[in-house]
Parts: sequence; structure tokens; C-alpha cells
Amino acid sequence: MPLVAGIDCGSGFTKAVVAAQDSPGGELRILGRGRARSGINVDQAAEDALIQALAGNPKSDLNYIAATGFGRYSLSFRDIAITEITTAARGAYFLFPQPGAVLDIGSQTTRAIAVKEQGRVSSFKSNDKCAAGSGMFIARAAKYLEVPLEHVGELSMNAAHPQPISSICAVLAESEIINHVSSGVGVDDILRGIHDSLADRAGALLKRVGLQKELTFIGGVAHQQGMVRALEQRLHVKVKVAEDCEYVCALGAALLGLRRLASRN
Amino acid sequence: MSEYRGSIHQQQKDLMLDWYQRLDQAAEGGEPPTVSMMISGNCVELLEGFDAVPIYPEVNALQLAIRHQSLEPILAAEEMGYAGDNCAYVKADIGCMVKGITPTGGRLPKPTLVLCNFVGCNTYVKWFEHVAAFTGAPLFVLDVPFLRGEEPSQADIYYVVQQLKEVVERLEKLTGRKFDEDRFRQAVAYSRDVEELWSEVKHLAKHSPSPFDAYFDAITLMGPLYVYRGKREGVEFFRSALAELKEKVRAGEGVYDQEKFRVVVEGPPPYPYFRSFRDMFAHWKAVAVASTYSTVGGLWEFGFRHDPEKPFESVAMHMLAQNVTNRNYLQRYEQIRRYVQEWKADGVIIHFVKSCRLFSAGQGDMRDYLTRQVGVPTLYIESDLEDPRYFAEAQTKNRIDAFFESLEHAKHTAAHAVGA
Amino acid sequence: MDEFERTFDSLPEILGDLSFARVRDWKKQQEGRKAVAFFPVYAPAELVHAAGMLPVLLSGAGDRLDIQHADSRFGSFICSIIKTTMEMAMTGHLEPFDALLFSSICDSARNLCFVIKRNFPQIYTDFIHLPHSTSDSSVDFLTQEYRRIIHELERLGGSPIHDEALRQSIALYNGQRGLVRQLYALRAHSPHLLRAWESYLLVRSGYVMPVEEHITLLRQALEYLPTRSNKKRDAIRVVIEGSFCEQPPLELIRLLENAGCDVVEDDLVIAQRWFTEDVPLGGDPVRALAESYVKSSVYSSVRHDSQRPRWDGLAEKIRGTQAEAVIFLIAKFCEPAYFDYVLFKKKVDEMGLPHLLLEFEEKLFTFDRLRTEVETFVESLVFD
Amino acid sequence: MRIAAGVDVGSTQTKAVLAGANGDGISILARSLIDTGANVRKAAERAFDECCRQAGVTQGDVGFVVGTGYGRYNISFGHTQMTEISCHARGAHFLCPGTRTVIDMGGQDAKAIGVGPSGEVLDFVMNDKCAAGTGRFLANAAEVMGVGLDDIGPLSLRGTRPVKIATVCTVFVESDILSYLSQGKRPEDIMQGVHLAIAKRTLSLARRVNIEPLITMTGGVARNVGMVHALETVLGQKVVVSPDAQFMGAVGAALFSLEKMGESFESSVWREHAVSSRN
Ligand SMILES: Nc1ncnc2c1ncn2[C@@H]1O[C@H](COP(=O)(O)OP(=O)(O)O)[C@@H](O)[C@H]1O
Ligand SMILES: Nc1ncnc2c1ncn2[C@@H]1O[C@H](COP(=O)(O)OP(=O)(O)O)[C@@H](O)[C@H]1O
Ligand code: SF4
Ligand code: SF4
Ligand code: SF4
Repeated sequence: MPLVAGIDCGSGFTKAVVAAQDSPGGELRILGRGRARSGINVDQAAEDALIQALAGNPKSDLNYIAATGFGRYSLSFRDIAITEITTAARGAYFLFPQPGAVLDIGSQTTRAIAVKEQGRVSSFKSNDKCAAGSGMFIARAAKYLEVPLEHVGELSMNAAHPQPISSICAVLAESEIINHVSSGVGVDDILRGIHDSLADRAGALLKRVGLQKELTFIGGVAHQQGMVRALEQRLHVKVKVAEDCEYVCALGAALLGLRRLASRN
Repeated sequence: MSEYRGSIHQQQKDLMLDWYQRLDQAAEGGEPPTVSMMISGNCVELLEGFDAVPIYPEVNALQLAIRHQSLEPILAAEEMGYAGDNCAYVKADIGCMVKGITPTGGRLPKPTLVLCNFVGCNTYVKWFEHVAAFTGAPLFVLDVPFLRGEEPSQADIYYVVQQLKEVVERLEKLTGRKFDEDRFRQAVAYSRDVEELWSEVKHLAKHSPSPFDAYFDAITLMGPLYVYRGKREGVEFFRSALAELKEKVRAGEGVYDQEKFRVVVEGPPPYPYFRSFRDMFAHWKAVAVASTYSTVGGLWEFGFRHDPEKPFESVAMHMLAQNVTNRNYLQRYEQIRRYVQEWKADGVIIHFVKSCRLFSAGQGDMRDYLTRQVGVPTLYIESDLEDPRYFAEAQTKNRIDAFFESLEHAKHTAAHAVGA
Repeated sequence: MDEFERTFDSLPEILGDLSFARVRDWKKQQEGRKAVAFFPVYAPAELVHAAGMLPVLLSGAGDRLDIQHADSRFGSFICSIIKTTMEMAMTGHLEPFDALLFSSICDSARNLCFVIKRNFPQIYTDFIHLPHSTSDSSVDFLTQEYRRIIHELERLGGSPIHDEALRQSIALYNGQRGLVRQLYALRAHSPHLLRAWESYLLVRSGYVMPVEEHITLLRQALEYLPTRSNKKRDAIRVVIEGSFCEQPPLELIRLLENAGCDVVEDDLVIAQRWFTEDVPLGGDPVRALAESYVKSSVYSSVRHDSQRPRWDGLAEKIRGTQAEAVIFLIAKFCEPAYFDYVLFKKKVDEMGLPHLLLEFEEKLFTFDRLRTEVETFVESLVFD
Repeated sequence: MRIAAGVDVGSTQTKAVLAGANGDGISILARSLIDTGANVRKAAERAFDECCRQAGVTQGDVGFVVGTGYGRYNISFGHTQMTEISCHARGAHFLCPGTRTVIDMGGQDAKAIGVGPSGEVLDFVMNDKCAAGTGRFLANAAEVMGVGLDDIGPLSLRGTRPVKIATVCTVFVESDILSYLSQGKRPEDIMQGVHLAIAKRTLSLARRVNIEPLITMTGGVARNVGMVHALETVLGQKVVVSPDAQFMGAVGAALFSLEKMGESFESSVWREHAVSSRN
């Protein structure tokens, strides 16, 4: 039975998914997932993530390795490199099998993808030049608000009076945020303000690729319920979040890996 | 508020309202025939020969922006695939079309003819092509050769006259009406009178204090100028305007209780922030004594008039050489220089609008010319005429304050040298 | 015959040479003769050639020039080629040229013409109004306009331009355009024999070398290319649309192909084909040239013809080459291309073809983002 | 002697200057520098107090106070406000006579100002929407490398093979630096790369105004020798830096104050200005 790994070499984290499928089109079994800080040595990070994902199976059992994400070409032990947009679409479609918009917010990039049947990409827009729309923005804010990243989500969920962030720059926003703190604005309201501004930026991208009633939200930031709530309220859409949302690209890569393998033999 | 509010402002409103009603009526019953045209170097006189009504998409677009309603249609257009950097007038217009928004409040008819008299603006050709493509209305591109030299050549004039006659034929087919040459000649005569009056008004701004603001107030007077130029109502309107402003001059009334700065403004205004933009000048009691934007529809203060003796030729001449958009860039430099010197201005404000490359491409060089060659202080600010997203209020105010501070400081050091 | 392969290595140097050494050499050899530079997209090169002058296309500065002065003359939201051309002028790079010709392609280029005129009065700079309409009176007008230019060139060159000379020039250029058409036909038929970046170099070099030399080069190419032993690739057949004026970096064209595209048609430098058929040699040559522009130009986003819409032109290209996809390769801030994208896109959607919009600048440092976008596009077509 | 003050409430640091004028000209009596922090109003007061303390005068002795900087409208005791643009030009004209171009790099913005023969503003551009290429960018870089603000400049000077910093985003530069560090690049080369990146970025903006000698650099970043050097390298021209570079805005404001005292207070613009600023 073919064993395939999808490895997402993201700018912040490297994620691996190992999957198996006895016959093409047959039922898919996820053996495991793994995640490691990317750092600079892509192979090393991938190795670490892969070991976790193999869940005990020897690496030699792998029949095919599909690399995706920003560092895909730096991964030496790959059979194929696929862009994170293609894999995001595939992974998302596998989890929620219907066409529509997919939003992927990672450490440094925000992407809006329009997905059609079989998880094909019909169009996409991305922002990777400015931190103001990225997970990094939140990660930093969380740092100097002294909130663990894991708690950012529910804190911002409970915000009673979200505090708008006027600055369009993640850095200039910081002094704004500090002023809010010192004038006694609650941390939850501030975090929600950040989520709102992120949601607006994401909205601009999503509109360009076409946004209907529903939206699939992936990438690490999708862990943050506050962000989900912000998207729903600002964009008036229903937001579907995959559990293990930051593994979606790795999953998509694994899926495409299986197809290549099938078409090979 | 600072700006001048005379009885003519009410008259102006009424006139424009009548216009919109006639358009609404046309939308209702297909009569009277309507022709959409570009404001710049328009040949509205020709329409009189068919008793047809002009539609000016720009006027609609700017009304929309002033009423803070331009963003929605712009976004709609961008979702269709228009780029963030396309002229926002076009996006607003097309956006309204697809969203069924009526910028005028009343309905807009499908034009009998889309007459693309693009003078100098290539974007306009695209705009009207798209309008025709989306509405299915017939399109006529009236190819006005750009003014390469100082004056148009015989070939240029002949070419435009030929096309004007082609337009007449086309309209006769489309409207089933016979072209009334006498009405046309009459319209050209009215235009001549309006231009005479309007030109006098412009020259009143040479007085200090100036009785009106030749940028902000001039814009309110532009509506009648384009819609009613070829009509009796137009002549009456500008006659009373002139009388009213002359009276102010006699009484020594200016725009502000005390006129502190006289400036020339180049470029269209940021319509989405029209009010606050004006306040930034009012704050310094700075009055515009002349502006290039107010000559988009026609440049008359330097003597050109339509001529009922040569109706077609003079209309052609107007389109070719007597509006700021079809004159070449260096002629615009020259126009501003004359304003500065003959209208006695302390400085020039260049307003770069990202939408309009016709106006804006090269304004850095224009500033270089004005500051070095002419030696007049020049401020350069960027925003947009239709898209509210490109106006940074705080920054713009900061720049304008800094500019007038430096003018103030220059006057001050000239008066008594203190400090270093 | 692999010495021809080497021409592909030498051409980028020639095209990227901002000192225009070859132009200087040509002028040295041809004592007292003049070189005339023209800004994209179209100029009646035949007139210049008939005047015994060397027509050269100004095609920006690629990534070889830092913008140091031009930004102070042309503000934000203006395309790169405007700025690099201004920069070249302000840094003395255009010194080898005795004349500069611009035409009515867009508002930015038109203003650039007059800005240069003011700053460099010593160069003869002129603006040609190419009609945006296709009536007979447009032909009359353009004939007059060309006569005006001829008159100016005669003044500049100090000798008259005879109809016979002009006919010969037209014949030469007809020949050149014919060869380019063959080159494109070859590529459309067997893209593996001629990569897009190669045909781009071959065609564009015709804008800097004398037409006679270029004809020889094209002949050699057409002889050699079919003998190549490249093997067919498994790639998508794409049409590139939108790069008629400012040119993308060569690396970007390569990137498209490496990502799995076979370029079967493009409008890079309008492929220098200008007209859909040869310019007639009989009768008044000036009028013939004018008539060809007005009535039978290849479509481009800067030429308007309400009879033959451009989007139909694109549709023909697609059908004619059995293309499977369209890549809109548009220069940042190129308003004509931005506008046409909307109606092109509409057409291509109606035809049910996939398409991708890419924005570029003459000067690009990182291609990662573009690569990801192209690869994704290709993947969306190959992965079933 | 007439005493006047200028207070420059910057986004990062607040600067105050006392200037005095008597028969034999104008002199700077005192200067103070404190972090702006969250309470802008307080910062302004503290800076002003500190100045008076240094000069040994009471606030009552100070005839006129001009406020400038982004927080100028929060100065409760200021008689009037002026833009930092005018003030930097004025200050540079005074302290570095012959200045034709001012490049001001502050905590969160960067400006270029064209200055006329009498210190008037001819033209200016500013970057105030994006923190890319500002003092903040440097401060961030310093933090990531674990180097003190005062040391990054000297450190960058020691670089020999500057790395290429692709991103200009103040946030993303962290990851760039981290990856260079873990690739074993030398800190001085990384820092030099950072400085050059900012210099390029700043000048591409500054070139919108005609950059002409004499070029004076002002703002807190001017205290960073590495930045000054980077600017000179990219510009290929000499850049002048006054010891009071960071105080330039405040100095200009103080000079304007003196001028105000020299004339009657009836000048309507000033009045209106002061009033409008309160609401
Ligand atoms: N458990 C979590 N809770 C909240 N946010 C998280 C969590 N894990 C990751 N994130 C956010 O997601 C971002 C990383 O997402 P990811 O998709 O892995 O980015 P990339 O693929 O670009 O490395 C981090 O910047 C952080 O903001
Ligand atoms: N000794 C120093 N060395 C290097 N940089 C400094 C030094 N002191 C201050 N700075 C920089 O100057 C910036 C503040 O400059 P300033 O002009 O006061 O900014 P603002 O006016 O916006 O508050 C700080 O962000 C810091 O990066
Ligand atoms: S580009 Fe300028 S002139 Fe042309 S339509 Fe737009 S705003 Fe009007
Ligand atoms: S690239 Fe486009 S906008 Fe720029 S000059 Fe050419 S046609 Fe005009
Ligand atoms: S705006 Fe702020 S976050 Fe965005 S690129 Fe600039 S510095 Fe980075």
C-alpha cells in the first residue's frame, strides 16, 4: 500500500502529513502529522516534522514525497515541488468538498484562492510584502501584550468593545496599541481590533477572487477564533475552519503526491 | 464658511436640475435624443442642431464623489477586473452602470450616440469603448489630433471638420431628424457671448481681493458652462454672474475678510474631500486666482471665441486648440506662468491625481520649471479626484500648512530680517 | 551550425547596451548620417530609412539603470519605461540620437515627449498623431501627418526624400515583416524548435540593427532552427498579451517557459509585424503607408478601431494557434493594458479558456512571487 | 535677552530647546530629550520643564513657545504650532548655513526637504504610512541582533561584505536577519546590509525633491554614524550632521518663536492657527 508524505516548508513553520491509500480513489488514511520551526535548514526542519508524522513507520517506507510552500525547492529529498496555492486548494477541497473561496493566513503571507471542482485553482491573489496582514503581526502584538499566542483567539472572542486600529502599518500600529494599553483599553478589545483590521485586508483580497456566502479558512492563524469571528462579522460570510488548519497545504501535497504516484505506475 | 454664496449658486442648481430632468425624461420616452460626450473640448453646439441633450459622464462621476458615494461603484468595477490604477472616473461610471446606481439621482438614458470627442485623453477612448460595449449604444470616435505645435495645421482643422460632418450624418440617421443648421449657428453665437462673459469673470480675479475663488467657485460655475453654453439660458446665467461679481469688486469684497495668499491651482480637485480640501486653503485665507482645471472645457481668457460666421471651423478650432487637455504640456506650463504673472499669484499648488495621467504625468518637471524658470514657490501634493482611498487628510493638511508657513515666513523675512 | 546558437548569447548584450555602441559605430561608418530613436509602440521606420537615417527603438533601460533623477520629474503611478527613458535622457544616454519620435499611444508617453522637448531643446523631438479612428478622412490626415514628418526629416538630413527611395524602404520592411511572420508561424507550429525568449531576442534586435542586417539574421534563423534536434515538451500552449510597450525582463519570459508554458503567440514589442499584410508598393508610397496603418495594422491596446475590436483580434490569435491559455503580461501602471484586460478577459472567458494576469516592471529583483503564480496556474491545468 | 522655546513632540522621542536672542545674536540655552511614551501631553511638559531647569529660568521667563512634531497639537502650553517640515528646514538653515536639502530620519517617518536660500521650504516628501526605512527599522534590527542602539552604527561601519536585505518591511527584516545569522554571516556585514537597504529606500523617496548640496541630515537617526555613512555611499555625496541633529525640529521651532516675539501678536494667521489647533 503506497505511503506518501506532503511537506509544507512554510516561512514560519514546516509541516508534514503522511497519508496512505490502498487504491486510487479509495479511502485515505492519515498516518500522522508533524510540525517544526522552519529556521534556515529546510531539510532539517522537514526531517523533524516528518519523523513525527511517520508515527513510528520507517522513512524508507515512503513511496513519494511532495514538497510545497515557500521553501519547497530547498527540500533536497523531494519527488516533486508544488506551490502552496495549489496544495492549499486541494487540501481545503478534500476537507470541504465544494467550490468556493479559501483564505490562507500564515506567518508572512495572506492568500485568497478561488477553488473549483476537484479542488482546482481558478484564481488567486496574495499579499506577502507587508506584515500588516499576516500572522506575524498578531504574533508580535501577542508578544508585547504578554499574551501566549494560544490564548489570543479566545481573548479576542470575548472582546466587548473592539478597539479599531487606524494605522495601516503593523509597526506604526504598535505605538497605537501601546497608547490604547496605557489609556486602559482591555487587551481583548485591542486583539480584536487587530483581527478586524486583518479581516478587512483579507476581505479586499477575497473580493478580487470572488467571495460568496461561505469561506474556508486555513493556515495557522485560523486557530484564532477571534479572527474567525472577525471575518464572519466584517465580511458577512460563514467561515469554515479545518481542525489542524495549518496542515492543509501539507495534506494537499500528500493528496497530489498520491495522484502522481498512481499515474506513475 | 469662507466661499462665496451668491444668488447665482441657486440659479446654477436650478439649471442643473432642469438638465437632469430632461435626461430623466429621455430615459422615460427616448426623447429628446441624448449624446454622451467628454467635457474637454466638447462640441455641445452641434447637438443644438438636433435639439439633443448632452450627457457628461465626468459630471456624474464627480457629483457621486462629492456626495461620498464613489467608493461602492469603484469597488464594483475593480471586481470586474479594472485595475486599482485605472482612472477612477471610468470605474465609478462603469460601476454605476453594472450596479444600477444612478449618480444623478434621476435615471440616465441609454445615449442615442456615444460620441468620443477624446481631446488629449486616450483613457477616454477606452472609457467610451467600454460604455459602448456594455450598453450596446452606437459609438463614434471623433479623432481630434493632439496639438503638436503652437497652432493646429490646416490639415488638423480640415480633418476635424470632416468628422464633425460625419457626426451630423450619423445623428441624422440615428435620430431621424434633419440637422438644423441655423440652430447650430445660433448656438455658436450664444457660445461666443457666454465665452465673452465667462472670460470677463475670469479676469475679475485679477483684482485684490479676488471676488471669487477661480478654482473652487469656478467649478460650481462649470456645470452651466458645459451644458448651457450654446443656449440663451447660458447667456443669461453668466450675465447675472458677471454683474454680481462686479458688484463685489466695486464693494471691495473678497472671498475672505482679508485675502492673505493668492495661488494658482493646477490639476483637478479631490472631489471626495472637496469640502475639507477647500477648508485647508480657507484656513490660510488663500484664494485661487486662476486654475488650469477650470479651462478643461475651454480656454477663453486669452481671447478665443466661437464664431457664427465659421461655425464648423470654430468648433473644430475649439476642440483642437482651445481647451487645456488637447494643448501640449509645455503650453500648460506657459498658461500657468501667465496666470502667476498676470494674476499676481504668490504660489502654485500642483495637485497630482493618480487617476489622471493626462494631467499628472510629468508634473514633477512642471514643478521644476515653475520653481527654477519662473521662480514661484510651488507645492506638489498627491491624491485622487474620485477615489477616496488615496486622500490622506492629515498628511495633506501637513503639507499645505508647511507650504503656507514657508510663504508666510518668506513674506516675513522680506518685511524685517530677524533670526539668522 | 551551432555558431548560430551563439547569437542567442550575444543578442542580450546588444539589446541591453545603453551606450548604443552599435548606433555610434554605424554613424561613424556612415559619415554625417543621422540616427532617429522612436518611443514604442509604432513609428513609420520606412520614412526614417528612406531619409538615409537609422531608426532605433527606445525600449527602456531594463535593469541596467538606477532611477536617480526621473522620479523627481514623473511622480508615482507612472510606468517604468517612462521613467527609465527620462533617466536615460537626463544621464546623457540618448546622446547618439539626432531625433526622437513619440506617438499618441498613451497620456504618459505623450507628456514625456514634451518634457523631453523642454529639457533637451537641442534634439529634434516630435509627436506623431496616429489616428484612433479608421475612416477615410483618417487616411487623408495621416498622409498629411507623414508628409509633415518627411519635411522635418528632410530638414534634419539636408536632402530630399524621393518616393522611389521610400518605395524601396517599404519593400525592405515588407520583407522583414514577412520573415518575422514566418518565424512566428514556425514557433506556433513547433514551439520546441524556438523558445519564446529566443524569438523575442531575434525580433527585438531588428529594432536596433539596420533592417538589412536583421533580414540576414532572420534568414539564417529560419534556415537553422528547423534543423535543431530539441525534443517536444509536455507543456501548455499559451498566448502572451499586454507587453506591447514596456518589455518584461528576459528572465521572466524564461520563467514562464520553465514553469511549463509553450508560448505560441505574443505581442512582445508587437512582434514587429505592424501590418497584417504587405504595404502596397504602387501609387503614392506615403499614402500607402498611412492607409496600411489605418486600415490593416495588427491590433494593439494603443490603437483603436471601432470596426475591428481588439478582443476579436485576440480571439483570432487564440484560434489561429490552438492556444490552451492566455497569460496577460502587463507592465505595472500601463493604463491601456489595464483597460483592455477587462474586455480581453471577458472574451477569453466566453471562449472558455483559462487565463492569468501577471504584472511586471522592467526592473525586477525577485521572481519568487511571479514563479509561484505561474506554477500554480500551470498546476491548475495539468493536475486533473 | 529674549527667551523663546521650541518643543518637538516626536513619535518616539520629545525634544525641547530654549533659545535666547540679544544684541549679538541668537544662542541655544538648553536642550532636553525624553521618550515620548504614551502620554504625549506629559512628555511635552516634562521636556519643557527640564529645559527651563537647565537654563535656570522659569516658564514665565519664556516669551513664546512653538510646538512641532506629530504631537504638536497636544502641547497645552504652546502659543502656536508649526509643521516639523518648516522647523527642520529653519533649524538646518541656522545650524548648518547653506543647507539646500534636509534628510530627516526619525523614529517612524522619513522626510526630504528642499530648502531655499533664506531657510524657506521649497519642496518636500515624506514617508509616514509605512515604517520601512525608519529609525524603527534600525531599532528592530538592533534588537534582533542583541546590539544597543548606540552600537549598531559603529558596528555596521566595520562591515566588509554587506548582505543583501530583500525586504523593506520592518517586521519581516527580523526573519531575514535571523536566517543570515544562522547562515553564519558576520553581524557587521548584516548590519551594513541593513543600513544600505534603508539608505536606498530613503533616497528613492528623497529623490522626488531635487537633492542638492549642502545636504544636512537631521532627526535621531542622524546620531547613527553608520546611517550617515550609508547615505553618503548611496548618494555619492557628502552629508552634513550637526551635533544637534536630533534637536533640529525643536531648534527651528525655537527660532520661529523668537521671530514671533519680534513682531506684534495680531498677525491673524497665527491666532487662527493657535485657536484651530485647540479644537
Ligand atoms: N496555536 C496557535 N494559536 C494561535 N495562532 C497560531 C497558532 N499556531 C500558529 N499560529 C499563527 O499562525 C502563524 C503561522 O502559520 P503558518 O500557516 O504555519 O505560517 P507559514 O506556513 O507561513 O509558516 C503564526 O504566525 C501565528 O500567528
Ligand atoms: N544614539 C542613537 N544611535 C542611533 N539611533 C538613535 C540614537 N538615538 C536615537 N536614535 C534613533 O532615533 C529615533 C528617534 O528619532 P527622532 O527624530 O526623535 O524621531 P521622532 O521625532 O519621530 O520621535 C529612534 O527611533 C532611534 O532609532
Ligand atoms: S484620465 Fe483624466 S482626463 Fe481622462 S477621463 Fe480620467 S480624469 Fe478625465
Ligand atoms: S507601458 Fe503603457 S503606460 Fe507606459 S508608456 Fe507604454 S503604453 Fe504608456
Ligand atoms: S507598512 Fe509596516 S508592516 Fe507593512 S511593509 Fe511597511 S513596515 Fe512593514
